[in-house]
Amino acid sequence: MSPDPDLRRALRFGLRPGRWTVLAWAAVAVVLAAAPFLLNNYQISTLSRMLVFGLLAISATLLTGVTGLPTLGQAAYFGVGAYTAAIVARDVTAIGPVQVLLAAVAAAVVALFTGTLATRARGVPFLMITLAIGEIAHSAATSWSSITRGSDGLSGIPRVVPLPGMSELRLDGLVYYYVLVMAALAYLLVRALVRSPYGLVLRGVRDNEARLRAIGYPTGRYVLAGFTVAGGLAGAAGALLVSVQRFVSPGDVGFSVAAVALLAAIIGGVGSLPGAMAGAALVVLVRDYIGTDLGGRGPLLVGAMFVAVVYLMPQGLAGLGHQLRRWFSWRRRSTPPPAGAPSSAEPETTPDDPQPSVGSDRSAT
Amino acid sequence: MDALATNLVTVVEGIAFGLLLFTLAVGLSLVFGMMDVLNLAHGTLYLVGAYAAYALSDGSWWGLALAVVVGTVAGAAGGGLLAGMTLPLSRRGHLDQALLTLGVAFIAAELFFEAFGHEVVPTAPPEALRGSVELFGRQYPVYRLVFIAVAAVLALAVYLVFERSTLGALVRATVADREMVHAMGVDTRKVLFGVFAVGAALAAIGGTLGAPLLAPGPGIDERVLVLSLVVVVIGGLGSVRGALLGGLLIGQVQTLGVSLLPDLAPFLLFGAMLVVLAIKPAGLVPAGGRR
Amino acid sequence: MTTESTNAVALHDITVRFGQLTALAGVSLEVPAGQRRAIIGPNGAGKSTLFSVIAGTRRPTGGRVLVDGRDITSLPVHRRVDAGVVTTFQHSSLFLRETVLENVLLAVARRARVAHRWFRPAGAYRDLLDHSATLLARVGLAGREALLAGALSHGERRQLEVAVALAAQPRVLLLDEPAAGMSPAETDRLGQLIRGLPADMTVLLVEHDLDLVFDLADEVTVLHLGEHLATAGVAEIRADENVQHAYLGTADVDELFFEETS
Amino acid sequence: MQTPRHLTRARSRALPPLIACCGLALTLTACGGSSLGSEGSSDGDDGPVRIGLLVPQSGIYTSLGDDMKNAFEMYVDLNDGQLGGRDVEVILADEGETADSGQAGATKLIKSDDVHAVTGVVSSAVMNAIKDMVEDDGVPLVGSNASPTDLVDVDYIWRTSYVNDEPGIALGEHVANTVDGPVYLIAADYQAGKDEIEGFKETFLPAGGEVADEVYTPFPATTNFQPYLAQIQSSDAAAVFTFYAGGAAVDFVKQYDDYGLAGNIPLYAPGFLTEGGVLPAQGASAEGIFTSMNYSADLDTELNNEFASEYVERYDLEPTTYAMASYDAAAVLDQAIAAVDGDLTRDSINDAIAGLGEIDSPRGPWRFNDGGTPVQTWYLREVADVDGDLKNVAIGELGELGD
Repeated sequence: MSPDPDLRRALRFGLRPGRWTVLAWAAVAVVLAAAPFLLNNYQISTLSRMLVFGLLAISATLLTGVTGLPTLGQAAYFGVGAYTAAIVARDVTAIGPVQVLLAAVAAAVVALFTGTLATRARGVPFLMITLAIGEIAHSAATSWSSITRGSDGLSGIPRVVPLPGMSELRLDGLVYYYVLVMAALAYLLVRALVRSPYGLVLRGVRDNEARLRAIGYPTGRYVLAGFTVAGGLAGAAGALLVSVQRFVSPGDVGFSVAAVALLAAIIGGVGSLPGAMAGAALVVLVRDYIGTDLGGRGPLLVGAMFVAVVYLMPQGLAGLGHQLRRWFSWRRRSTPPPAGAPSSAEPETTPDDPQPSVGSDRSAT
Repeated sequence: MDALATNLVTVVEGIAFGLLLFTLAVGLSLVFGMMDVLNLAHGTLYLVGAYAAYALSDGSWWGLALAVVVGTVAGAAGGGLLAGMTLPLSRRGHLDQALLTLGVAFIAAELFFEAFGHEVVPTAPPEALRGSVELFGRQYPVYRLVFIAVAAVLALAVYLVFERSTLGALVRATVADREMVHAMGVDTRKVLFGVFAVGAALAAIGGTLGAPLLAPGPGIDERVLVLSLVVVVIGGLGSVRGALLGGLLIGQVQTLGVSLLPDLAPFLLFGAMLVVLAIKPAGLVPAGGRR
Repeated sequence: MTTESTNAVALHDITVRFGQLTALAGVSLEVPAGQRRAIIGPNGAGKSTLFSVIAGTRRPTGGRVLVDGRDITSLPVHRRVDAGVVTTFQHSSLFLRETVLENVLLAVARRARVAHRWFRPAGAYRDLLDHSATLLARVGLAGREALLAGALSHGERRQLEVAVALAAQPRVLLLDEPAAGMSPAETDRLGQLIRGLPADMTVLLVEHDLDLVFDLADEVTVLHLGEHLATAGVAEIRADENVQHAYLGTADVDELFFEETS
Repeated sequence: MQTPRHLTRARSRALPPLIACCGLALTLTACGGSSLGSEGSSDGDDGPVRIGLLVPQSGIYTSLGDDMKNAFEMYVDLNDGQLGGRDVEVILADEGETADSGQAGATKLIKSDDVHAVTGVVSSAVMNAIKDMVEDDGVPLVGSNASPTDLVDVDYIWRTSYVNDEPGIALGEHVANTVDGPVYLIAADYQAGKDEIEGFKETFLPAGGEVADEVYTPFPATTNFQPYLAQIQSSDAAAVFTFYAGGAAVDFVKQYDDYGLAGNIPLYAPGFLTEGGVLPAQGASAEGIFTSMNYSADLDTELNNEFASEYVERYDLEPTTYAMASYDAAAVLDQAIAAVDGDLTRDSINDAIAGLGEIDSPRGPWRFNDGGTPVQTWYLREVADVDGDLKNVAIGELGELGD
């Protein structure tokens, strides 16, 4: 019984992307590349902001979706990254990638320290510890005015220089390209991580940490490493925010940013990277782009969007495909399957995992 | 002696604030501990009670009584509505519940500010309870003393109902193992709706009585939610005694702690929570539960 | 008597108390390397508790646990796996949202020291995939690699449990009621599998299916009310008065053991 | 072999990127203009002059935003829809509560709506967030409230309100002369609070004043001031100087009365403590509080009586310093646009503003100093009961500041 010739089919993310997926991503690439030629300065800076918050949502997804640890603290590392990048930009160098690197390292170090406490807990205590880390970071950003210039924020940040020797980017379209390249790079790194053996271990933590320990894994260390990587990613997103808006204030470290990151991950479909990017784009579009024109109705619209997504898209944006396909297949068969027909043995597990619940996971047994 | 008197008054203030936190948090703790529903619209329920107080209590006793009744009924109705909305999500974990309830909180907050304006509104206590009285050589508002008494009675009542009565036993059993209670022929859905409504009504009463302490306005629903979550997690999920202990502890941290360590003030609330969670991740008085 | 070092597993005076309830009262046990030892006893005898003490999921109130002469009483679960002690779970505990192949691959990757690799895709490790597939074939799950573990039937989940445990390359394998809920055909296959395990692997088996026990075990240990009642070969245990008394109380002994084995 | 379950999902996992890209494609088709071209240019067209009004319409500063919106629109309305003889299109954007929302609104006004000038801005954090963009794009910004002390040497930013530390500076000397004994300083722990306290000390200490203690309370977390008030009582303070606004101001003033400090320890503060909507919420507790402000609704000048009565008639509210400053911003734009001869561009408007002399205003005459902030008279006010209603009553002048 020689094993099946190509076992990669038996891996969740093993397969080469199919024809459809390649086509879809090519289309996205074309649209994103053409955007600056078609959008005015305001829209293109909103698009850049979407990419920044998309990256932050991916850092939240890495913890919430992949490792099964919902977090409300990514804004803290986002803020550490943003302030680091701002200070580096003002006093050290205007070269973007250096800022992003230093910001990611600083955020990762902070994540490592705070993670040692946070990753000892799971479920609600973990969520609350990350909330506490976020709020303490917010208070620190407000009161250490010698470093962060307090509640009025840090301004006077020079324009970003993409590579040594190049001139600073004056046009919003060019800043957008810089952010697009950096975001794409980070996205591919995370995508590789999710597909790697390490990604499989993180998914093992989400599914059944006890069993993972019982086959020899020191799960604490793997979770802490994941927490640190997610922190570094959020820090990198913070550096890109500084390149886009050339300003950072304690508001960028607050609870509202942490909530946006977590909610974008949920709207996108927990655990799905493209979903997180799409979710962040949707939240930024509604909050910043549409909200500003509604004369104060912004939060009302955002609230309505949340309620709509929960009921209409149970598996989020990522699950939309699965839902539509099932809806089409049901209609094509016109008559519903005869009552007696054995429904497939498999229980209805969604393509991108039922939600990890913050408390104990009762769905396993 | 002088410094001692000051601190004593601050301790009394801590008790008043602690009891207010208890009435807010106990509802969230029971709903979360029992129904396993993460209700981020809990702060909005406080606004229901507080705005009822603002709209109806015109300084007379009747005004206050009316406000309490309307606040309670509106709160219970709000709780029932939230229970109904979150029921279809019970299979889908906390994240979807958080997304839904936060959406409801955003919508409700905007409707309130549309109706009552974005200003902080004056919520004066009834005429008879205004003014201050001598306490440890300091002036202390009469209303807060009355609030301590009323809130203490409320806390006792909630404690007796949930920890000592048969109804309480049924509720605590549902917290421990909903399937088993269901198997014993109890319609747990009614129990869950009941607890959600009672929890919400408690938060609304907290709003009506606590409005002079924590006036309703923009941003207050988020503050109440965060404070309630801190108290619930410190006290222990799904336990009434935990909510009481957690509330009183945080009440002191936010008053005595702040007056003794003023420059650490911004970090005290969450610092205290981190310390407790580091020592006892399940909270001070963890309910049995299947956690 | 076998000297200390050749014993795969040695328990010295193991006591476990839950408040007033004493689950294990001073149990001592020695299992030589490579032996197939079954542990039987009526419900509540402390079998599962004994397993959890060896596996490390429960810390004993008193006494010591030695594997290959080394004291592992205070070692955490994952360090015991490095020492070769691997357990399966009574209620199957798997990674339900990953595929069957990935369930095994997780254990294989840990042994192959590649679990921390974060850049190359899991699919690139062809040898590990093949090894996992081979293990699955041995437990009878050939062809089910791509299914989500959550989609398996109860019996198939028990088979996957064993496969995952074997993937961790144990030297001491603890099987906690592996045949529970299996069909007769699956139980037979399990028997063949256990029989086919390498000679140097020590196997501890908790099982209520006495046919399987007596068929496989070199020696049988009987626990009763938390005490070590007896350890002997299959024949002596079947004839032992105390064992029958423990299982049946004072009832007639005949119908317990003498039904015809077809 | 059973078809593997997750294979069928490969196709459906393709859909989220597809959805994202058709969404983007849709937004692209809906608009033109390139972000790679030259900076936005609003030169030379002779259509209506577009003014961007960036004021909060959601969040904790909404009531200030409403005051500023009302007063600006009132001025334009009284000028039958014109500024400087040209038709006006006022484009509103929600500043919101955070630097993010403020920057998003400003970016939309400047880069998408291509406005000639911007006015409004309540929060200092938003002012800091947008100042680089305003200066680089060269858009005249006539700010009518936010005014951080470190906003200096800017060419396109003007403020018709004040500088954040001026209310404190105005009170320093007066308090030193009238209070014999140490003064307790307490303020909200954010930049504006620090600015006010530093400003107050700048004139209070040289005049011989003595500070009992200086304490900052966490913002916005503090709603319970009892611990701080207890510290004040146990100190030997003869008076208190404080800075709070909005909800915190209501809590502080009410608790100052509840815990028995009102009436025993006189309270001095920048006018924001009792300005506008917070006063009714504070009720009787606010009586007797002394505040410094560049305006008071009851100033007895011909221009103010006209302005105040018109404002009360339209909006049934007393005009506040926020409304007055926004009304003056409209006046500045009115005079500047009238002074422009030839093409109406961002730069020509900005130069005209620089050239303005004295501007008559409900607060009395004032002019811009070379830092772009007003040189104006400051008034001492006291909260008093004026036939049943509590009002900030002007009881004296605190001299001229800003020169």
